[in-house]
Amino acid sequence: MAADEGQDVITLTTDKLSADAVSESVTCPSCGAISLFIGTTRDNFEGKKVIQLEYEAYIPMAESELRKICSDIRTKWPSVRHISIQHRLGVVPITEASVIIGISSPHRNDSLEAVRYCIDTLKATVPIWKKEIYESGEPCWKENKE
Amino acid sequence: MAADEGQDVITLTTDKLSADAVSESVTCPSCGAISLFIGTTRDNFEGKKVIQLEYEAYIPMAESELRKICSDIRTKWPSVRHISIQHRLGVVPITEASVIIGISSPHRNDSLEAVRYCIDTLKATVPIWKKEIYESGEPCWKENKE
Amino acid sequence: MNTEVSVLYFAKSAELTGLKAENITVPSNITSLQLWQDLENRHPRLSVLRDQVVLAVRQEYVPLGAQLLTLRQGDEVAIIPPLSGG
Amino acid sequence: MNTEVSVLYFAKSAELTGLKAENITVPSNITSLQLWQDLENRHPRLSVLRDQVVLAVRQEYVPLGAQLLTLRQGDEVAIIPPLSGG
Repeated sequence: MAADEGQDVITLTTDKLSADAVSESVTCPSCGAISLFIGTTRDNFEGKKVIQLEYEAYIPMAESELRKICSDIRTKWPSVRHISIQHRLGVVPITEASVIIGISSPHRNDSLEAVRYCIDTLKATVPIWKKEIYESGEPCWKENKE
Repeated sequence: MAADEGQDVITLTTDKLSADAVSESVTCPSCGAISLFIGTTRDNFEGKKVIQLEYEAYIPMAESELRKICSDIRTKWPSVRHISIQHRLGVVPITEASVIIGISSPHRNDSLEAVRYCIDTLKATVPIWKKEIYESGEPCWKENKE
Repeated sequence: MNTEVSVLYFAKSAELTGLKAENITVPSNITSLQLWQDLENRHPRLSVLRDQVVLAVRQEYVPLGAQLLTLRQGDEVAIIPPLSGG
Repeated sequence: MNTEVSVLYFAKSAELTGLKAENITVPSNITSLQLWQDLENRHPRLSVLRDQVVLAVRQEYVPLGAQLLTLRQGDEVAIIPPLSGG
């Protein structure tokens, strides 16, 4: 990879995600801004206590949709340098990150806007599903509303 | 601190900043979203190679202005849970973080908007100054434009 | 003309069918809605998803409707319940 | 009536004066612009900052102008060149 070339890093993994690792993977000497979004698993849904979450993906298509998002970001915000999108699969304990997005750019406006676009579009278009398992009651496959 | 109470963490330090530490400091079980902004030091300015940066602050007033920003955020986005703002002072090597902001909220819209407001307002109102030292030519105290 | 395709079930659809994947033989030229109806005939419990589901054919989304698919031997057809990634 | 205040210099203003801080005696009731002119008289090199600088009195920003300050013994007055934090 040429030092000047923007890099797209897409990772679907059952390992724990790290904000530092994502931040480092998008750091570059000519960039003044890194924006990160971390989606974390919540302990409740409509008053029901969530004890565990599981994520499932249609992996090759999820990777392909994530690559489309990276490509769209580079069209909309050409100054964006590096993009890293990590999504965790399998069991994710409460409060741990299910997704981390990191985007670097010379000036902050671009990475801030791009990270917002990235998480909104990921939730709308990437074939990944979350199942919540409650303390009492049936497990439930969730649905992104927005 | 009560478990349900939002926490404002404000740190001015000469130590290296960590995205993981900021992210952990704002994690909470009822929050689904953490938005982070990392300002990093750039290696060039108008073609001049920057070899070192130094930050100076009017520390008690900087802390007071940062507390005002936290208070404004809680008025504008009442669902925001925890806010952590860390700014590094003294010498900051190229590519390292000069500022990290982390904000958690139950849903992503609030923390994304609040982090944007926080960095914009920090740059406009908090008495901190950056001096760039170039490979050749006079050092220069910078000025935030926006 | 018929062709054999590989159907992948995810999330709720995998629970309803009890399957992660199966090979089925269907007409090569078929609308996405006809294909879904064929799957519902095989797995009646899928009907609860009818108003929410889309298909992915060769990893591209296709809504249920009158769009004519051209299926080739071994094509991947995925059942995509409402997304909840992120 | 005069009072002694503590003046803090930051960034460019500290370089121009060669000082981080000094105590000066000034009238208790003085406009922010008059206070700045007093500082410029003491440190003529400060004049390059005149169009960019603001003051902070007891840690609150005060633009240079006709606003009358009420200074008390030991008050902190800071010279605030253009900000560049973040």
